Formats: sequence, structure tokens, C-alpha cells
Amino acid sequence: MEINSGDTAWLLTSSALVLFMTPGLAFFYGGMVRQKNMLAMLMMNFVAMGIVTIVWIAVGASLAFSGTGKFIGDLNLAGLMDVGLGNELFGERYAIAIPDTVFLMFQCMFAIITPALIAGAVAERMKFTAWVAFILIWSIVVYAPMAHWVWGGGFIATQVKAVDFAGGLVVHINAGAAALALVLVLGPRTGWGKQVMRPHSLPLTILGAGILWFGWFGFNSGSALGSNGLAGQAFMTTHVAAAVAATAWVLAEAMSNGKPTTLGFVSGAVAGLVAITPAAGFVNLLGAVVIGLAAGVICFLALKLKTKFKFDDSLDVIAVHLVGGILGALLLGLLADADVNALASGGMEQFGRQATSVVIAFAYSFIVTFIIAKVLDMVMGIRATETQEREGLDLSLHEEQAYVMAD
Amino acid sequence: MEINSGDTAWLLTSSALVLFMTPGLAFFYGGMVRQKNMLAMLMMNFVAMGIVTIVWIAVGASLAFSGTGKFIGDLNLAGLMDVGLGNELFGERYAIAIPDTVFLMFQCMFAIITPALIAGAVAERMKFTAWVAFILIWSIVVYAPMAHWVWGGGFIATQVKAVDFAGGLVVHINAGAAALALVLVLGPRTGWGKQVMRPHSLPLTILGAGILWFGWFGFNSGSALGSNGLAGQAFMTTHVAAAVAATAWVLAEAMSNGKPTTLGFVSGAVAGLVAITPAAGFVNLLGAVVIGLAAGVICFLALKLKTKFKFDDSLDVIAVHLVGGILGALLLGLLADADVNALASGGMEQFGRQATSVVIAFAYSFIVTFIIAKVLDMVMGIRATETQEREGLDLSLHEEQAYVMAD
Amino acid sequence: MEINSGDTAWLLTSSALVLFMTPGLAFFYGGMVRQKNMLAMLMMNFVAMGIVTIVWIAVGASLAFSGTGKFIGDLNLAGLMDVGLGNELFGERYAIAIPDTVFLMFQCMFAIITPALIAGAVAERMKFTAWVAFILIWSIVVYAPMAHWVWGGGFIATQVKAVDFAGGLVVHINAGAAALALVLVLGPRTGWGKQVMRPHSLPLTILGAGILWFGWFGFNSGSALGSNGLAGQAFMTTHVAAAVAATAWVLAEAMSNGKPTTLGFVSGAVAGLVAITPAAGFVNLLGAVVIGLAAGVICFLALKLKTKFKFDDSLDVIAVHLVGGILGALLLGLLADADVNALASGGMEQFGRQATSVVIAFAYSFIVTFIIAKVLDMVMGIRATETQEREGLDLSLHEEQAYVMAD
Amino acid sequence: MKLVIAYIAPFKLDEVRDALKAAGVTGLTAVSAQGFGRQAGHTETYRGSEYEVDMVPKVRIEVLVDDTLAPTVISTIETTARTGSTGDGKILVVPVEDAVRIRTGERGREAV
Amino acid sequence: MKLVIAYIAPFKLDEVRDALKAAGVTGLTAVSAQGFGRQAGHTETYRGSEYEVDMVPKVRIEVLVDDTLAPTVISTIETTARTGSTGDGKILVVPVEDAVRIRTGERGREAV
Amino acid sequence: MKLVIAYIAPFKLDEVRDALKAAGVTGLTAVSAQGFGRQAGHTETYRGSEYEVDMVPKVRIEVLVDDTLAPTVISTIETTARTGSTGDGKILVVPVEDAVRIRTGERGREAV
Ligand SMILES: Nc1ncnc2c1ncn2[C@@H]1O[C@H](COP(=O)(O)OP(=O)(O)O)[C@@H](O)[C@H]1O
Ligand SMILES: Nc1ncnc2c1ncn2[C@@H]1O[C@H](COP(=O)(O)OP(=O)(O)O)[C@@H](O)[C@H]1O
Ligand SMILES: Nc1ncnc2c1ncn2[C@@H]1O[C@H](COP(=O)(O)OP(=O)(O)O)[C@@H](O)[C@H]1O
Repeated sequence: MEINSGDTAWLLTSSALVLFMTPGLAFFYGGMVRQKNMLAMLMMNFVAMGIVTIVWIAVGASLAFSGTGKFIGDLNLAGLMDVGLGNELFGERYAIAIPDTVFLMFQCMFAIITPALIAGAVAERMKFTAWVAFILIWSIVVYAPMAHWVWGGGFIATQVKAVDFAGGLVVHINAGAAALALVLVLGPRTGWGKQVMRPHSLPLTILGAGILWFGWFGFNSGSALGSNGLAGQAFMTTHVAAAVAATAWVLAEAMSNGKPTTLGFVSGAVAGLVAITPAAGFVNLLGAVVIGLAAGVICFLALKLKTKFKFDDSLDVIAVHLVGGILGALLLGLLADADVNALASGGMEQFGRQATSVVIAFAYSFIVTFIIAKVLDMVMGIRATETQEREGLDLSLHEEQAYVMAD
Repeated sequence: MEINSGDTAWLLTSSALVLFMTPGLAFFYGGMVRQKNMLAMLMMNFVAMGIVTIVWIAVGASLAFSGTGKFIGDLNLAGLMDVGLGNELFGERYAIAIPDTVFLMFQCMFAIITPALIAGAVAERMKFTAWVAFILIWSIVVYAPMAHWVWGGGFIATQVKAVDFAGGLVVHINAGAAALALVLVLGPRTGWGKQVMRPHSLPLTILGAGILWFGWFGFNSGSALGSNGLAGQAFMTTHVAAAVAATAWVLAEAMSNGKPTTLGFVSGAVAGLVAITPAAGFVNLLGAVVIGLAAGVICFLALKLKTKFKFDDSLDVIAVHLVGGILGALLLGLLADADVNALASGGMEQFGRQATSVVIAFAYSFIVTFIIAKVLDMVMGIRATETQEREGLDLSLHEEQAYVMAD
Repeated sequence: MEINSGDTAWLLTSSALVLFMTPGLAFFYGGMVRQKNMLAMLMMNFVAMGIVTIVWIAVGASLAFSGTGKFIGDLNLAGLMDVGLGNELFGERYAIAIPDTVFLMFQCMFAIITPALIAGAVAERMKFTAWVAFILIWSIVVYAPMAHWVWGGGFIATQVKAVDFAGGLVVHINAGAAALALVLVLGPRTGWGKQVMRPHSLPLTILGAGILWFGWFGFNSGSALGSNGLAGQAFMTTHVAAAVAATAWVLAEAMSNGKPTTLGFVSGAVAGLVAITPAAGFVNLLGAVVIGLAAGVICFLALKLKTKFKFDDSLDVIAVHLVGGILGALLLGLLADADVNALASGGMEQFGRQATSVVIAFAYSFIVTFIIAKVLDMVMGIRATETQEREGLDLSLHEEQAYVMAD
Repeated sequence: MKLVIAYIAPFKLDEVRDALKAAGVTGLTAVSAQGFGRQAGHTETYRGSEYEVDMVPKVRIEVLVDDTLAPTVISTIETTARTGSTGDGKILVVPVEDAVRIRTGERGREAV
Repeated sequence: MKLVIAYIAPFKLDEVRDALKAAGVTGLTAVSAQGFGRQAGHTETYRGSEYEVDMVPKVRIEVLVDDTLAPTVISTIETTARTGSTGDGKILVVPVEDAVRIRTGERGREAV
Repeated sequence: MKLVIAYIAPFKLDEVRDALKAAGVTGLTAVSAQGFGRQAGHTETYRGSEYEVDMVPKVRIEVLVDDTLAPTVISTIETTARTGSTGDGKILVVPVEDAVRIRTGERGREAV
């Protein structure tokens, strides 16, 4: 297929939008930590833009998208040395009309934000050096294979026949399961449960949410890999699911706590965006509304449950990304509309495939992440000391202060 | 017309940009309120992204863009259930080459930001629940008909023959007139005129303005509904009008108060963007300069006048959006260049049509909004209590605090 | 060449992205100054969006892109009055398929951000009125000719045969050399070297960096002036250079100071983005990695050196933009890959051309800026008074306060 | 000389300052504070978890006055800051042994 | 009456307030502060330049108490705020000559 | 023991702290404040409306000292913080009845 300038324009734009989501996420998370850990939180996200990009061009892209292995790609593309200005590599294969570089960069942005999502769970206590080591290893050992299984021609696509439009499995369940594993190894923040740990700047969280919503159009609609009707459909389902979920969350909240909150609204929006991610290019508008509704209500309830558990998932990665991702991946199995996308048609068969893929993604990510975390903990220690936590990670780990209002 | 990938790419991008304007607006406004009302302000804007989207897909889009009524569309599209991946609905009708979903989402973003604009007028005192009810009703009863009259084949387009490229009537005059009505019903903030109410965070206001300027390219240039020469022209007139108006405002200010202010610069930019909105795709560069100049100077003077009036339009929606919108809609009547766009040619005839449309839009929006506000006030009360105002709406209505710098 | 909707879509998007970089830059810089100078810093950047746009449409664009002069364009396009909706002016000339308006607006955004970059060097002490006069003159006398030499058919392109993909010479070396000249005339901030002047809000700096990274895709990839393989290549080299440089900076820092900092990460990213700018559409991926690595390490070392010098380049425009720009412009001479872009092929010949162009750009910008600054200083004074500096420029020059947390 | 310290509601600051000025006070220093007292705190809700926060925003003001002016200052603050609801705050008087105006070096009453 | 002033570590504020409440104190005012003392400051690094910052974030609290309650207040703060490392802070006691509850106009001990 | 309180211009804080250190002071607590006094306030302009704001940013510092050191502390602040223009600020001295170092429980002069 010849390169099409319109498709390319939308994918260039989408790649930029998805890159922008990582700063957005940084602020979404950053606003929720205490001010003494603000920069450390931002840094955990931003550093993924550095480390994961390097991993991606070195081996990640190749492991995910080169070769025909069931379980893992090959290293033929390592270093991306043979990537030219055309679309020889992926044009025919995916029947897309964009340069290979654009496909690889679009995918790179997904590889970046996925580990960044995990940062919210380990906020305010994980050691920065350990975090860097973690995302470096995790991108290779967990992300790349998962991307290969689902999008690179691996067994989830070809054998399980589950579908995942823009990353319910690869991004959200993957990150959510990893968050759970990492939190279990890491333990709760010092003072957790005793001290009140309030968000230090909700406006910045809300700004981050605004950027996320904006960038998510690139994430989901860009996953059509072209500028066409399917992209339009994914754009619409994305926006509607976010709107419905945000509204549903606030309603649930108002009914349960008495007050609708701003943080609730944006949390609901993110939950809706997460849940629609795997389904965006498979469902019709009604499907999007149902998914949005489910995400808003169920993720909110998941959070209410959270207090029952003994783990400190600081910024609720599990309740939002794991629960939301599972919701979307499963509901898509029921709601997929073959008129929207011939690749999947809702029903028990597709539901079964989706359920299988969810179990596989969850189990793989959880187990491997747990092992990585344990090993890293033995090798280098993954937690900041109590004194560092007390002083705040900004000063103790980065020698910086977020806000200096003097003079 | 077959779907064109380039046109679609630009409209997808534009839709995302226009969605991003609402968070931008939230911060533009949010920075100007006192910190105790920051989240409430952000929430008034963000909630529009939820509520209005739902209204839009349910009935709004249909009322605005389905059918051939003079005054209102029909409900054939309600729920948008028949919208496919193609462009059967709007392709022929508007001679555009983008999927119907994209057209509908692009329009949805306009429906969102219009009521959000009103929020600035009622800041720091309107009850959140009343606001939700208000925008829900208003989107159906005021926005949808107005969009229909101007863009959906209704009487302003077909009988009055006024033109409105990107929403001078539908968005700005509409929101500005509604703001005036709502403010009259609501009354001024407690302490208004006695207490100094300074913006709590101008940097956030300026950030919002930056996002608005950025997003406005989608708003105006996207309104060409294609990626072509007209889009380029609208892009240029938009940028130039903003630049000229911002500069003009600051000059006017420096001459009148002695100091050029940052808030003045961004207010001028927004005024320019407002004024060029109806005209962006109709005027040449000289027209854009004239409109920018007029907007910068006259909106500034409108603000100076404001102190003479007895109403508390907290963040100057009237002086900026109503005055700016009227300016643009009228000047376009004089300045429209048929070489730019054959649909309108400047002169007294077009001016007359524009003036008629301005009067109609203003009157309709003002009157109907006034009635809605009065009814809501009787039914549920639209104002926070004085105690809530004192404590701040963030805590009293949302149980949240914007900034917590402790520990 | 007929206008192509896909190319146009990407260039419209890119123009919006590059415009958005100026607010991004404003926050990148703004977060680093003391809070009492925050608005003044934002204003120095924002005002460029006003003033330079006006200059650009009046004469700048014409001087840069009209006519065939070796040293300067002509005034045939002054006022851009003859620019239509088509691509008669630049279509054939540059073999591009976008409307002339879009080309001119894309270029306008470059003209805006270039002087804005200089603002970082003179932060916290330059008089606002002098700044306005400065950028007005500088845009005409320095920017327009430089753009003409390199991109408008002037002698650097045609005789020196140096290349500059997206503005290593025209933007970064130009701004960096001007910064140096201006700082020498202006002198250091009151209290510099004695008082600790810490960034007042690193989160806002990091937000700005996020916006810059995002917008830079428009800057570099948009400089392909089409939506094609070259745009994809430039997108990839841009992203990779930023990632590598950010990582390299943090590593260098950790090795030299002991702690990796957030400000270091984003400074490295910006350094990488600067250095890849001239090279983005000329080098292969390996080239991008080398340039990123060099930028991260050498700009960091340049900063360490800075303390040895006696000038107060407040926010390190020289170490980042001048050094980074030179690095990129020179390395491109060695690393250019003719398979990527037939226009340049790495080797000593191209290196020589690049070196010549660097010397010319530096010398011209430095000397002419120095003269402008001296003249302005004599005519109107370019420095705020010590009292104004003490009180903070926000209050003393703009009668505004950035943050008001009372009530 | 006395140092009159008062904790008042933030929205009363402007009024109190103006009243004090009118009463002849020539200076005052204010600081943002968090107070806890009889006034009920508030609930904050973040993602469904409720926190009882019993610290309320207050402003702490400080006025250095000559002994003779102290009663006026106290009664001015009292009447101006009073709304009649809990949380109106308190006034304390602390003895001051010496005072200096930095600019001139004036001491004692001269320095006020 | 006495005004007990204490400089404590910020993360101790919640604990100290709760302990004081338990000890019968009915009010308290807190202010964010920067302290310098024996506790080592910290280094901050901005673009390769290191700054020694010897001011450390502290919270300054103030409790107005009846003379008889003062020793309890002091010892409560002392035991609750102590971690045993430098930077735990200090407590001072300043005499108060008069106190007024703004809401009611009550004076002296009644006003506490 | 005395508590020396001073209101100074923010940009003088570093200098004053260093001078006090040099004069033998071992600790100090500072708080951001807003002051009103003889120093003219400033005008702020928001969208064409001018507001006269007469509160000026100040820093309030507090030094607990032994009686004998008090005069040195006062004169050190005085000379360091003085610029000669209005707004230089004031110094007050308040008696302190008792002091405790939280970390060790030391009392009185030992605690300083
Ligand atoms: N014993 C105290 N010591 C210090 N500050 C106090 C004390 N009691 C009250 N305050 C301050 O006064 C404010 C108002 O006190 P509160 O008891 O709530 O109201 P009221 O005195 O009007 O009954 C508190 O928020 C606190 O800042
Ligand atoms: N002389 C003093 N005057 C005022 N505040 C002091 C003084 N000495 C200490 N402080 C305050 O007490 C805090 C703790 O003092 P520091 O000497 O660091 O620890 P410690 O008293 O536990 O040895 C300081 O940060 C400062 O806020
Ligand atoms: N009577 C007072 N009580 C409390 N603080 C005061 C008083 N007078 C002045 N101040 C503080 O001292 C600062 C400087 O006082 P000002 O009268 O402006 O200058 P100066 O004392 O140098 O003439 C004020 O901003 C305020 O913070």
C-alpha cells in the first residue's frame, strides 16, 4: 500500500498526542501526592519518556513487532537500523498506509505510558534508581511480549483470538496487574492509615486529566492506524464513554457520599477512557454508553472496597486501570458490533476469548512483575528509607523542591 | 463525496483541539477566582464535558442537525443510533468528505464549550446542582435550536441569510446573552464591591489562555470542515486577530491605566479570538486585522464601563464574549471578502442580515435563559448560601480543597 | 502542485503545535524564576505572540520569503495582501502541496518562538517596554534576514550550501547568540551570586517542558512541509534525540553531583530537542542517538562551566540553545545520511559548510543584537531599576501578582 | 507597649485592617494560619474516602501598640471581626519589653 | 494565662494536635514556618549548581492556656513531638496579659 | 530569655540569617507575612480595575535568645536589615518564661 498523506497526518498527530499523555499522567498523579513528593512523582513518569524510548528502539520494538513467533518477536529489527522512510515493514502486513517510522513511534508512545501508569501505585516511597531499573527490565520482559501476543501476531491474536483495539490488555490490565504485584512487594507508605494524605494540588490533577482526555483521542482513534470511518467511530466511542463514566461516577458518589467531587469527575473520566480503550473500534454508540456507565460505577465501587484491603495502592491504579481494563476487555466480548468492525462480533464465544486473554494478561504481568520486584529488592532495595519518606522524596532523592515561594 | 483521509485527519485533530479548549477555559476562569472556589470553577466547566455530551448524543445533535425544519430539527437522529462509519448523513448535504461521526463529534465539542463559557459569569456563587440542571436544559432549549438556525439549515441561514463561520452567534453571543440573563437572576457575589476579589493564580489563567489559543485553531480552522485553502485562511485570520487584539488591549490599557498587564494581554487575545470566530472563513487578512483591533480596544472599553453597571459578571463573559461576538458578527457583514468565500460579500446588505441575526440570537438566548433561570430558582434554588460562599464552594459544595501544602 | 489535504492537515496541526510551544516555553521559563517575576516572565513570551505576528505579516514574512536576494528578501509580500487560498507563491518554489497561508503561518510560529527563547537569558531584570521594542526590531533586523539566508533562498542555502532542517541556525544559534549579547549589555540581576535564586515552581517548568516536547513534533516533523516519510523520519529522530539527551543529562548529573534531578531531565530533553532540530530530517536513527547523547552531556558540562564566567544568563539560554544548536548544526555535517535526505550527505565537506554557517549565524546575531541592545539602552534604558527588581517585576512593571492565596 | 495578637476569619481581614487604620493604628502584620477550636472542621472527600479535617483557615494578625492604645485596638478587632458564630477567633495581649524601628533605630514608643 | 509556642516537624502536627485535644486543650493555631537550627539543612541542585539550604520546613503552633494547664501542654507536646533526632524543635512559654473571645466578648480565663 | 521578633523585607532574610549565625545565634524561625505600615502599598490592576493593596510581603522572624545575647541580636538585625527606606520593618522583644528543647527535654537557657 502506498503511503497516504491523510493517514500519515492523523498518525503523526496521534503519536504526538499519546506522547503528551505521559506529561498529562504525570500531573494527574502529581497533583494527588503530597507536595514533598511532587517532583519525584513527575520524574517517575517523565523518566519513562527517556528510558523506555531507548529500550524500545534498542530491542522492544523488535521483540514486539518483528518475526512471527507465537510468544515473542525476534531481534531482526533491533536498533531499528533497517527502518527506511517507506512502509515496507508494516504496510502490507497490517494493510496500513503510513511510514514504518510512524507506526513504530506511535507504538513507542504506548510502551512509554504503560509503565508510567504503574507509578501511581508506588508513589511517595519507591526508590528512584530502583524505578529506573524496574521500567527498563519490565519494558523488555513484560511489555514487549504482551504487545507481541496481542498486536504483533502472537498467540493471543492468532490462537486465543481475543481482540484489543487500543490496549485494554497490553496497557491497562498489564499496568494494573503490575501495580498490584509491585505494591505487595513494596508495602504501604510510612504513616499510611494513620496520617491523612491529601492531594496537594487538585488543580494540577485536573489539568492532567484534561490532557489525558485530549491525548486519548490519539490513543484510541489513532489505533485505527488510518484516518477513516473507523477512526471516527473510535473517536466517538472514546469521547462518549469518558463523558458517561465521569457523570456516572459523580452520580454514584453523590448518592453514596453526599457530595459530587471534582476528583471524582476526572477519575470517572479516566476510568471510562480506560474501559473503552480495548473496545473503541469494536462497539457502537450504545456499547460505548454501557461501557462508560459500567466503568464509572464499578470503578467507584472498587475504590470503596479498597479500604477493606491491606495494600496501599497510593493513587488507585488497580481500581481504575486494572478494574477498568478488565471491564472493557470483557464487555467488548459481549458488545462488539460486526457492523463497526468485522474483526469481532459480540457473543459468548468472543466473551470467552476475551476472558481467556484477560486471565493470561493478568497472570503473566502479575507473576513476572512480582519476580522482577523481588529480585530488584534483593539486589538494590526498591524502597526509600523512612527518613527519606519523611523528608519527602523531592529533597531526599532529587535534591529539589517543588515550590519555593520565598522572595 | 468519498471520505477523504486528509480532511478527516484535520477534523479529528480539530475535534480533539476543541475538546481541549474546555479544560483550557476551566483554567482560564479558574485562575481568576479566589482559591476557595477554584475546584468549583473547574468543575462547572468539566461537568459540561459529561452532561452536554450525553444530551448531545441523546437529542441535541438530532435537534440541531436532523431534518429540514425552519426552527428546530427533528428527532430522527436521537441517540445517534443510525450513524454509521460512512458519511451518508452529512457528506452530500454539506459537501464534505469526513465521516458523519467526525462531523457530529466536532459539533459536540462546540455544544460543550458554549455553556461552559457561561460559567465565568456566575462564578463563586452558583449552586452546583443548579448548574448541572441548567446546562442540561439550556443545551436542549437554547443551544440546539440556535445551532439549527445557523448551521443546521434553519431560518437564520436560509431566510435571514446571515453567516457565522465558527460560532459568533451560536457560541459567543449565545453564551454572552445567557450569561447576562443568569447574572441578573443570580445577583452579585457576597461582598462584591466591598471586598477585593483578586485572581488567585494568574499563571493558571495564562496557561488556560495558551490552551485556548491553541485549541481555537481547531475551532475556527476546523470549521472549514476540510483540510484546504479555506482552512488555511481561517487559521491565519484567527491567529492574526488574536495577536492584534492582544496587542491592542495591552496598548489601550497602558494608555488608560499606565501599566500593560499579563491578564490584559490574554484577555485581549481571547477577545480577538471571539470576534474573529464568526468571520474567520469570510474575511481577508486586512479584515482580520480590523476585527482584532476592534475587539482589543472595544472589549477593553466595555470592561471599563462595567463598573457603571450594577451586575456582577464575575469573569467578564459579557464584555468579552457578548461584545466580542457581536463585534465579529457585525464587522463580518462589512468586511466579508467574496474572494475568500463566495458565501458572503461585505456591504450594507450583508451587514443588515448580520445585525438581524445578532438581535435574534441575543433576544432568544437572553429571554429563554432568563426563564430557565427563574424557574430553576423557584424549583431548586440556584444560589449557594452565604455561609457556603464564605467557606468557599470547594469545601461547601464539593468537600475538597484545591491546595494542601501541609507536609 | 495541487494542494494535498493530508499534507495540509499535518501542516495545520504543526502550526498549531508550534504556536503552543510559546506558552510551553513561557511556563518552562516561568517556573524557574522567582515568584515575584513570574508574570513578567510569562508576559515576555506571550507578548511575542502578539508583536512578532504583527511584524511578520507586515514585513517579516516578505523579507524572509519573497524575492531572490542573497541577503534579504524584498517587500513585495509586505502585508501579505496578495496571499490567496491557493499555493501559487510557494507551491512550485518549494515543491510543496499546502496553501500559502499555511506555509506562512507555520513560519510565523517560528518567528514568534525565536525571540521568546531569548527571554530566558534576561529574566527578572529587563524592562518590559524595552523588551517589546527589542523583539520588534530584532524580528526585522535579525530574524528575517537569517530566515532568508537559510530557508528563503539566501546565500547560506545557495552559496554556503549549509542545511538546517528546522532551525538550528535560524532559531537556536540565532537566539542563543542574541541572548549572549543582550546579557552582556544588561548585566547580572541584583543580588546575583550573593542571593540564592531558586526556581519558584518546578512543576510549572516541567509542564512547560512537556508542552515543548509535544509541540516540537510540529516544529521538526512539520518542517518536512508534508505528511510523508520524511516527516515520519524527523518525528522519530526528534523523539529519540530528546529521550537520549534527557537520559544522558540525568546520568551525567548523577555521576557528577550525586543526584538525578527533574529539572536536569527536562533540561536534557530540551537540549536534545534543540540539537536535533537542524538535523531531524537529515540523519538516521544512529545519528539521532549520537546527537542526543552529545547534547545531553555537553550542554550539561557547558552549564557546569558557566559559573566560571561573569555573565548572568539567568535560565541558561546559552548553554542549552547556543551550545545545543551549534552541536546539532555541526554534527549534522558529519552524520547526514543521503538515504534519509538527498540534500545532504555527511562528511568533511558538509561539515565545513555547516561550520561556516554556524560562524556566520553566530557572528551576525551577536553583533547586530549587541548594537540593538546598546542603542535601546541609550534611547530608553533596557533595565528595570533596582527597586523594581527588589519589589519584583510583576508588581512594579505590570501591577499584578501571580499568586494571591488570601481568602 | 503591647503586642495584640488576634486569630480571625480570613474574610474579615480587610475590614479589620481598615477599622484599625481608622482607629489610629499605623501598622500590622498578618500571617495565614490554620486553627482548631470549637468551630466544627469540615469533611473532605477524595475518591470516596472521607477525611475529617478539623483545622480551619484563619488569619493571625499582630499589632504592636502603645499601652494606651491597646484597649482601643482590642475593642476594634472585637467589634469588627465578630459575626456571632463560632470561629470568630480570639485576641491575646502579650507584653513587649522593647521595640525598634529598623529604618531609623528609634526605640520604644517612638518605634511603634 | 500563657501562650505556649512550639516549633515542630510538619509530619508531627496531626499527632500533636490529637494529643493536645486529648489533654484537654480546646484550641490551637498553626502556621507553616521555615526553621534553622542544629538540624542540618539540605542541598538543592538546580542545573548542576548546588545550593546549601539551611532552612528546614517546620510548623509553628501556638496554644493559649490557663496557667494551670500550661505544664500539661508543654509535656504533651514534648512527648508527642519527640523523635530523638535534631530538628524536633522547641517549646517556649510567653506570658499573656489578657485574652478575649471575639464571638462573645468573654475575657481572661473564660476566653481560652 | 527573650523572644526577639522582627518583621523584615523578604530579600533581606538570607543576609539577616547569616549575620545572626555569625553573631552566635544558633536558631531562628521564619514565617511569610503580609505587613501594612508607613510603606506605601501598591496598585494592582485586573482588567482595567485598579485595586490599592496596602499589604506588602514581609518575613516575620523569631529568635529565642538568652537575655545577654538579646542586645546583640537586636543590633545585628537592625544593621543588617536596614536599607534606610520605609518598610525596613520593626523589632520587638517579648519576655519568655520558659523554654524546652523537645529532643532532649533540656529547659531554660540550656534549651536555647
Ligand atoms: N487555646 C487556643 N490557643 C490558640 N488558638 C486558639 C485557641 N482557641 C482558639 N484558637 C484559635 O481561634 C480560632 C477560633 O476558635 P473557636 O474556638 O473555633 O471559635 P470561638 O473562639 O469563636 O468560639 C481557632 O480556629 C484557633 O485558630
Ligand atoms: N533560638 C531559636 N529561636 C527560634 N527558633 C529556634 C531557635 N532554635 C531552634 N529553633 C527552631 O527549632 C527548630 C529545631 O531546632 P534544631 O536546633 O534544629 O533542633 P533541636 O532543637 O532538636 O536540636 C529549628 O528549625 C527552628 O525552627
Ligand atoms: N504597629 C505594628 N504592629 C505590627 N507590625 C507592624 C507595625 N508597624 C509596622 N509593622 C510591620 O513592619 C513593616 C514595616 O513597617 P513600615 O511602617 O512600613 O516601615 P518602617 O517601620 O520602616 O517605617 C510593616 O509592613 C509591618 O509588617
